[in-house]
Amino acid sequence: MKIRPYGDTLNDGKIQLSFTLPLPCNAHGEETAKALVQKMGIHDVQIVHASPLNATFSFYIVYGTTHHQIDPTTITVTEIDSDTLTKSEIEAFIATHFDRPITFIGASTGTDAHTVGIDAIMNMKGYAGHYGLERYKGIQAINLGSQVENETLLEEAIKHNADVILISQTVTQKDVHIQNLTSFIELLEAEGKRDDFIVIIGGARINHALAKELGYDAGFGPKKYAYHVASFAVHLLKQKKDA
Amino acid sequence: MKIRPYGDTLNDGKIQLSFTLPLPCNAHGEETAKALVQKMGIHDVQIVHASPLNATFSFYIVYGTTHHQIDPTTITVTEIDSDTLTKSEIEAFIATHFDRPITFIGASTGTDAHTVGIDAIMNMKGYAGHYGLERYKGIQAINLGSQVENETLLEEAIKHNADVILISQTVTQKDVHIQNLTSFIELLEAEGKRDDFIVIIGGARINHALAKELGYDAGFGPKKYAYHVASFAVHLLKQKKDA
Amino acid sequence: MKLNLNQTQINRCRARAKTIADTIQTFIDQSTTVSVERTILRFLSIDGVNPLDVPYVNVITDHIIAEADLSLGVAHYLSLAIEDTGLTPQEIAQAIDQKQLSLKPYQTKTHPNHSLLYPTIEEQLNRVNKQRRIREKTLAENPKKSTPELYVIVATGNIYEDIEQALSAAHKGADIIAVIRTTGQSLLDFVPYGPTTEGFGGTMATQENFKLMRQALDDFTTSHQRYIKLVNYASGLCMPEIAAIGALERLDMMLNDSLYGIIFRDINMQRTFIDQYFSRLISAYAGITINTGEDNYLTTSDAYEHAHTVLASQFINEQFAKNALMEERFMGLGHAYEIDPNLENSFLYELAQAELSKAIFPNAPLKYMPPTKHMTGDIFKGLIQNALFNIVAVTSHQSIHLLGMLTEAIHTPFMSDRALAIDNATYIAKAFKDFSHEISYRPDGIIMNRANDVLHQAETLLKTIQEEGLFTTLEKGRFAGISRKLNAGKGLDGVFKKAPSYENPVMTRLIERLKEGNHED
Amino acid sequence: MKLNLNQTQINRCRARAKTIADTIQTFIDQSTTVSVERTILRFLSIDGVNPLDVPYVNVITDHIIAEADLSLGVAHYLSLAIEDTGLTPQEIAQAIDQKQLSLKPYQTKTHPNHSLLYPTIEEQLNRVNKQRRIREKTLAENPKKSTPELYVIVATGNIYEDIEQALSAAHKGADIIAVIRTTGQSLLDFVPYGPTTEGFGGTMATQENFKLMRQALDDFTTSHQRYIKLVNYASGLCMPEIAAIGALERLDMMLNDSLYGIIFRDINMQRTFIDQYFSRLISAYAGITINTGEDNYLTTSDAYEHAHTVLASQFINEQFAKNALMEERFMGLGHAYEIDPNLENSFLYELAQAELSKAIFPNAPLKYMPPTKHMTGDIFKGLIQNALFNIVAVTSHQSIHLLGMLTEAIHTPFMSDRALAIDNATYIAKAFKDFSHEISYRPDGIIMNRANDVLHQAETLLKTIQEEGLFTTLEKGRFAGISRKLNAGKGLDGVFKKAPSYENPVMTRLIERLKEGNHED
Ligand code: B12
Ligand code: B12
Ligand SMILES: Cc1ncc(COP(=O)(O)O)c(C=O)c1O
Ligand SMILES: Cc1ncc(COP(=O)(O)O)c(C=O)c1O
Repeated sequence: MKIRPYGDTLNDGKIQLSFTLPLPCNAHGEETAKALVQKMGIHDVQIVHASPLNATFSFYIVYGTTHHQIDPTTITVTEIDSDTLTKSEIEAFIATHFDRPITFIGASTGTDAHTVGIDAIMNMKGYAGHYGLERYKGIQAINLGSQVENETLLEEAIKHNADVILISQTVTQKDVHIQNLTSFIELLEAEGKRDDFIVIIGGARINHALAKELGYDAGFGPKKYAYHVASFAVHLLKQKKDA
Repeated sequence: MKIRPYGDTLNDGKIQLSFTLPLPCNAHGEETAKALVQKMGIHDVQIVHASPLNATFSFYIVYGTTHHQIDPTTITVTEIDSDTLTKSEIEAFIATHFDRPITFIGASTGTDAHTVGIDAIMNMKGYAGHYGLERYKGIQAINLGSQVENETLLEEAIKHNADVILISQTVTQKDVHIQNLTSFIELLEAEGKRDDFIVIIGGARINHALAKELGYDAGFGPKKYAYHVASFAVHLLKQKKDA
Repeated sequence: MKLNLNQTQINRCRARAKTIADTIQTFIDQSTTVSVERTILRFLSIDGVNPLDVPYVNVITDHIIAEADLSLGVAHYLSLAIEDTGLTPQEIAQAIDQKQLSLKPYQTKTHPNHSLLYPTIEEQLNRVNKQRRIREKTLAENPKKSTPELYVIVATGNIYEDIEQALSAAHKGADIIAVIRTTGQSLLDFVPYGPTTEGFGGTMATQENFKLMRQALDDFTTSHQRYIKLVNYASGLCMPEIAAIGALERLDMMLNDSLYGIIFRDINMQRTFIDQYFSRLISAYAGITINTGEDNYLTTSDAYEHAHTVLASQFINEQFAKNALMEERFMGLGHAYEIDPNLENSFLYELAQAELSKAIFPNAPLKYMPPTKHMTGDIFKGLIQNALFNIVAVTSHQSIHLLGMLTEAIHTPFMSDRALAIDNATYIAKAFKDFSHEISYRPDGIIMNRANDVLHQAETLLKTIQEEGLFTTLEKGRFAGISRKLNAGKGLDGVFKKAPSYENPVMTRLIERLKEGNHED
Repeated sequence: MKLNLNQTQINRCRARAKTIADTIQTFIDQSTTVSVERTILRFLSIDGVNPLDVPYVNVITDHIIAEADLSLGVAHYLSLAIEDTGLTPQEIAQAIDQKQLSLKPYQTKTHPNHSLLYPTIEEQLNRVNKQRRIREKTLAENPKKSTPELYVIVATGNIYEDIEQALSAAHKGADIIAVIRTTGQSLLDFVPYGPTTEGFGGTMATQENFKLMRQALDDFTTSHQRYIKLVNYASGLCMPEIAAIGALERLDMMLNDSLYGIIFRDINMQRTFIDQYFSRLISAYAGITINTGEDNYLTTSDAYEHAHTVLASQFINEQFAKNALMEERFMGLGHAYEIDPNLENSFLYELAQAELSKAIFPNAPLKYMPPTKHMTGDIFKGLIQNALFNIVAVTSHQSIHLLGMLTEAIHTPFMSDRALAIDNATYIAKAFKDFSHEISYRPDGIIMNRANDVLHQAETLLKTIQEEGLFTTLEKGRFAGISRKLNAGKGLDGVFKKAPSYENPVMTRLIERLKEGNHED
């Protein structure tokens, strides 16, 4: 089974694009835009709108039909495979399987000053109607806030005997988050501490596949809340304990 | 010189796309969307938004970086090469070079009921502040309206001894305009009348390149007004006369 | 009242419009058309097409025109033929098609026994009535919205794709689905048959397509407890026939406007006025909301300068509907948001116009059309134009809220275009929920003055129309600047002056039932 | 007045805010900071960096801290050293850097001759004043808009790309260009030097970058007869220094708010209050509009529940500005459109809040921030959110209209994002031009009640703050729910209690000039 994008007829391949070219806005710019889109394997290219951004830049809105098709059955997804539990199920799970509270320590690291995301996961109030970890029975949640150095985070994690480290990264420009996240894993490994913690990352542009790639246990993006994170963590902790 | 699209740094290749897939909205749908976009030669694919349209269709908004680059100097444009004159220049041109009024006959043909475009070119009032042909000294403008059969148009053109035939086509779904325009040229040729007229087409999705491809003398799209059309026509008529 | 309008002036406009419509009614009452006659045949349960795909109802009228005289009415021929042959209407049609029967001999017969026709007609009307009651019951069971009902179109050309698109729209929150017809269908002098999958810019209006879509939407209603209304287009050469099949298949709304057909489709005015009257009687009885097409004037003429033509036409359309015994709650009079966005204070003028329509027709479920003419390939700007339109729709309490598509200037809507339109309208309806109760307009301000100006201009125009007559008005091109002649245009050859003995038993029963308020089976 | 507010209550709020600010002022007057001292050195014409890229102004203060005692103030050391060595301030800085000179010996000297410093200071202040007069003259020559001024950001990280983007925005109609700083610069305790091309989410604020952008915009002004205002960010550890270089390079606006730095950047509150006072004096003198950061509270706390914290903070920021002798017309107090779009009547609440700010600070050029927190990857919805924001901006007559980007949740703006934002705002400004004069709000309606509620809550909060003191308020995390400690945070080690003999000759002259209204060269 191969599929294409859908406009109004199955597999008609219709897509919309928009972009700017460093060219004046005129017929030549439009033709260049068209040729570029054709290079992407798109035919029936319609430049439906062209407008000058200044004398040497122009913006195009384009509709076309993509040649490309894809067999969705060949696409595999790096997804978190543990079940998602509710808050009370998680609390019960902890009560059943652990004889002590689980400690989560979290921060927004590097120069990142965004705390709303990590607060959404960790603080009492939570976000969008989902309570944060602080409110979970059996969980101790320590939120170090923002702009926390990797070294400080690790020190605090050791000091508090944390089970789970949570890192939030929101600024991703020029891949500043990749650099920062990579150096935390390197730090953990250099200190021989990688196996002491479950390490989870999150943020608007983070997903599970990226987290695995960088050597983390899991990654959570938009529309993920405390219960998602806690479900994953308690399952993995139990697994570690049982192993 | 090769160029790529421009986001905020020269040749950074940034583009935006959106499309629907016939798949449920979930992580697998997103990965499939991503893989499809990668097939277009786009990397750093970010699915910034995914939403369900119903149980089996999902919509994606995507940003990415296109690999493709293009050398704009290699792009040639089929553009109308005659000078564009103003209304009074055209009137003077006609007075100088012709000893009789020029007759334009026009219609919106086939099942097409859209008249605003052809009226914009032909009627007194014109459009967007540009008078129509009817107001030009030295021009006789006959507007047959909409839903005119190709046969009728040709008959009327012969009857009125027209110099220029104007055809408007607005509905383009399933290429209905291509069929209709092709059959008018075939009709002209079958009747041996192709050289008796300058034949010009226009409409929202028409451009000069398409017109040439279909065997017309010129094509005009959005933001083209009576003076563009008349400039082209009077130049070509003079050329024909001189030849 | 929000706009400080002069109620006496409004009453004067209504009175003038009534005279205008009544004059046309006199003409209508003397005439019939092929389409009216075919509609009678449909109410006699004649269905299907012959081997050449000609509907049997056309077979009969073509036959009568060729061999006899249609001005006597099909009821004349059919009642005599039934009496004579003992065949059912459907069998008669087939026999005619196979040249086994001719109706010519009945031309000169008198005193046809119409009572032979009534049982089938009653049965068909009961079927219509049953559909009406299903609609009313389902609507009553489902919660009513306080914000405008969201109306979207589907137009793939393929009824099965249309269904897919319609269901997706319903999932996203649409309340009303209109299946656009293929381009040019309104000029066909017959109704195509069966399920269809090939259309340009729309899908054939056929009874089977109506049925398929109705079923799909009813299934949605069952699973989601939300009734989705279905719309199609009656205007055109087959106006009453399509109204009839719509009534039988429980469509909920019908685009139904002669003026649209005359002006934008070059349909002969005599033909379509006659057709419109019968079609509106049918819809009035079926409880189908009609939609009129005044909005279209502004796609051709400038919306600021010609706003009053819309209002004048609404007044006239209201009287046409009243003459067809239609209740106000079924009069979806049209208007539109079509002012050039480059005009300063465009939003204020649009708001004035929308409030004005609502104030003048408070009980009519106004049909409010989105920006179309000034939509461009700039889909981002288009989305904002639609948002402003949505604000006006909510603020002025419009009823039927046709959603604008960001790709209006490009193609008939993709599934995603429609979804974005619904998201847009839903967001605005929520954000502006109580806005209209919060604000009042400045006396003598731009909005009030504009509303009063438009009303004033409409009155002047109605006066002119009353004086010259609507036929002349149309000849002069006062609506949309397009002139149409009394004796030109498509379908004129299908108009017949009724013979003295002419009878339309369907119309008779419709009027009786409507007057008795008799909706019992 | 549109909202029926209680003027006595507003006056009470102002009085409370004044007490709050005055209490902090007492503390400020007793203290200085490294950044204040480095600013004095900049007014002594010390410029440039040493071979290790350390600015010479930092070389001097680091040296004094290490070897002597900064609480005497740099003016003490410099005047003695000039008298002693005959060197210029710049030469002194270089000599110190090369360890050829130590200021330690002057620590114990008394009676420094400050008059040696004044000529350079006067010269620098005259330069600032000249810039102010260029701005005022050019603005006077260009036509003034009646709709809000369109403010957009550029943030490529590379000053040359920034210029490209800024010029494109100016072409599309932007009135104000803000060059966002690289992430983290506000935590640097020095101002980087020279033109820069590497930044994350923004470009270094350096004097050379200011100059390059100013020149590019001035060229645009010359060719297009439209003055484009330039903005940068002073808040942070170098607040007064950046204010100073901004004044010298003719920036027109400066983000300048201690509360922002304390809450969102964890800068020590003592440090930044002291820095803020001096920086605002500079901006007040330079005629630079400051922008405050109350809008940011609503990106962290819920915008509906915490609207009053913004208003309370605006009252306080107004008094801080007054204490720095700033005219109201330069107080760009911040607020924002940040209510969850899922809330019913969100538009009404936003309109109420915006009208409230405008009513209370009628002479301040309010800085109105677009939706950010509730922007998502759905760029189409985002565009509409921005359109609603634009409607409120125009309707409530905001002054500084920060344009929202449809890609807010995705990346710092592309050139086309900004163009679409400008198109959006331009369209709305035109369509709604006179809307505000057309409508009035229902007494006791949702809008009026909301405005009064917010004012009431703000008064209660101001009362609490007055009672507990602003330091405690911040410790308790009453703004944005973020708690900061008096003796924690970045830059505390740069705070010094003034020695009894301490003098700041730049501040002295600024205050004198401001009080005399003396802006002559
Ligand atoms: C609020 C905000 C701010 C506030 C932050 C206040 C605070 N207390 O956090 C302020 C105003 C201070 C701010 C400042 C800046 N910001 Co900011 N900001 C935003 C904004 C508007 C919203 C972010 C947010 O709070 N979202 C809501 C939360 C709940 O969503 P979230 O973070 O994605 O979190 C969810 C998930 O991702 C997940 N999650 C998040 N973290 C974690 C961690 C773990 C362990 C787990 C499991 C899950 C998880 O769970 C959450 C709930 O589902 C975004 C734009 C936007 N709409 O996204 C820009 C944005 C993030 N900011 C941006 C920038 C550039 C800045 C500045 C650098 C600008 C500047 N140059 O001055 C500064 C400096 C900040 C810095 N150095 O970090 C850019 C980033 C661009 C990029 N992709 O790199 C954005 C995208 C805006 C833009 N388009 O330019 N910002
Ligand atoms: C107005 C309008 C109508 C009016 C027409 C009224 C009238 N008197 O013309 C009415 C309401 C009747 C109408 C009906 C329909 N319409 Co219509 N309509 C439009 C609309 C809103 C505007 C078109 C317009 O007038 N533009 C303004 C004029 C000035 O622009 P223009 O035509 O491009 O003309 C300029 C140039 O192209 C050029 N030009 C044009 N013609 C010529 C000719 C020559 C010789 C030259 C030199 C230049 C030239 O000069 C003009 C000035 O610059 C468009 C959507 C849109 N915003 O574009 C849909 C649209 C064109 N309609 C559409 C459709 C499908 C229909 C229907 C078929 C719908 C239906 N199924 O019922 C019907 C039937 C019409 C038919 N069979 O043709 C589709 C076409 C889709 C497609 N690409 O195939 C559109 C795009 C809407 C949509 N998204 O679905 N429509
Ligand atoms: C009243 C009315 N009828 C019919 C139509 C559609 O007609 P057609 O199928 O001829 O395009 C419209 C379209 O706008 C309309 O407004
Ligand atoms: C008042 C104020 N200052 C400064 C900034 C930016 O500071 P930074 O450069 O620390 O990101 C902001 C950003 O919103 C602000 O509102």
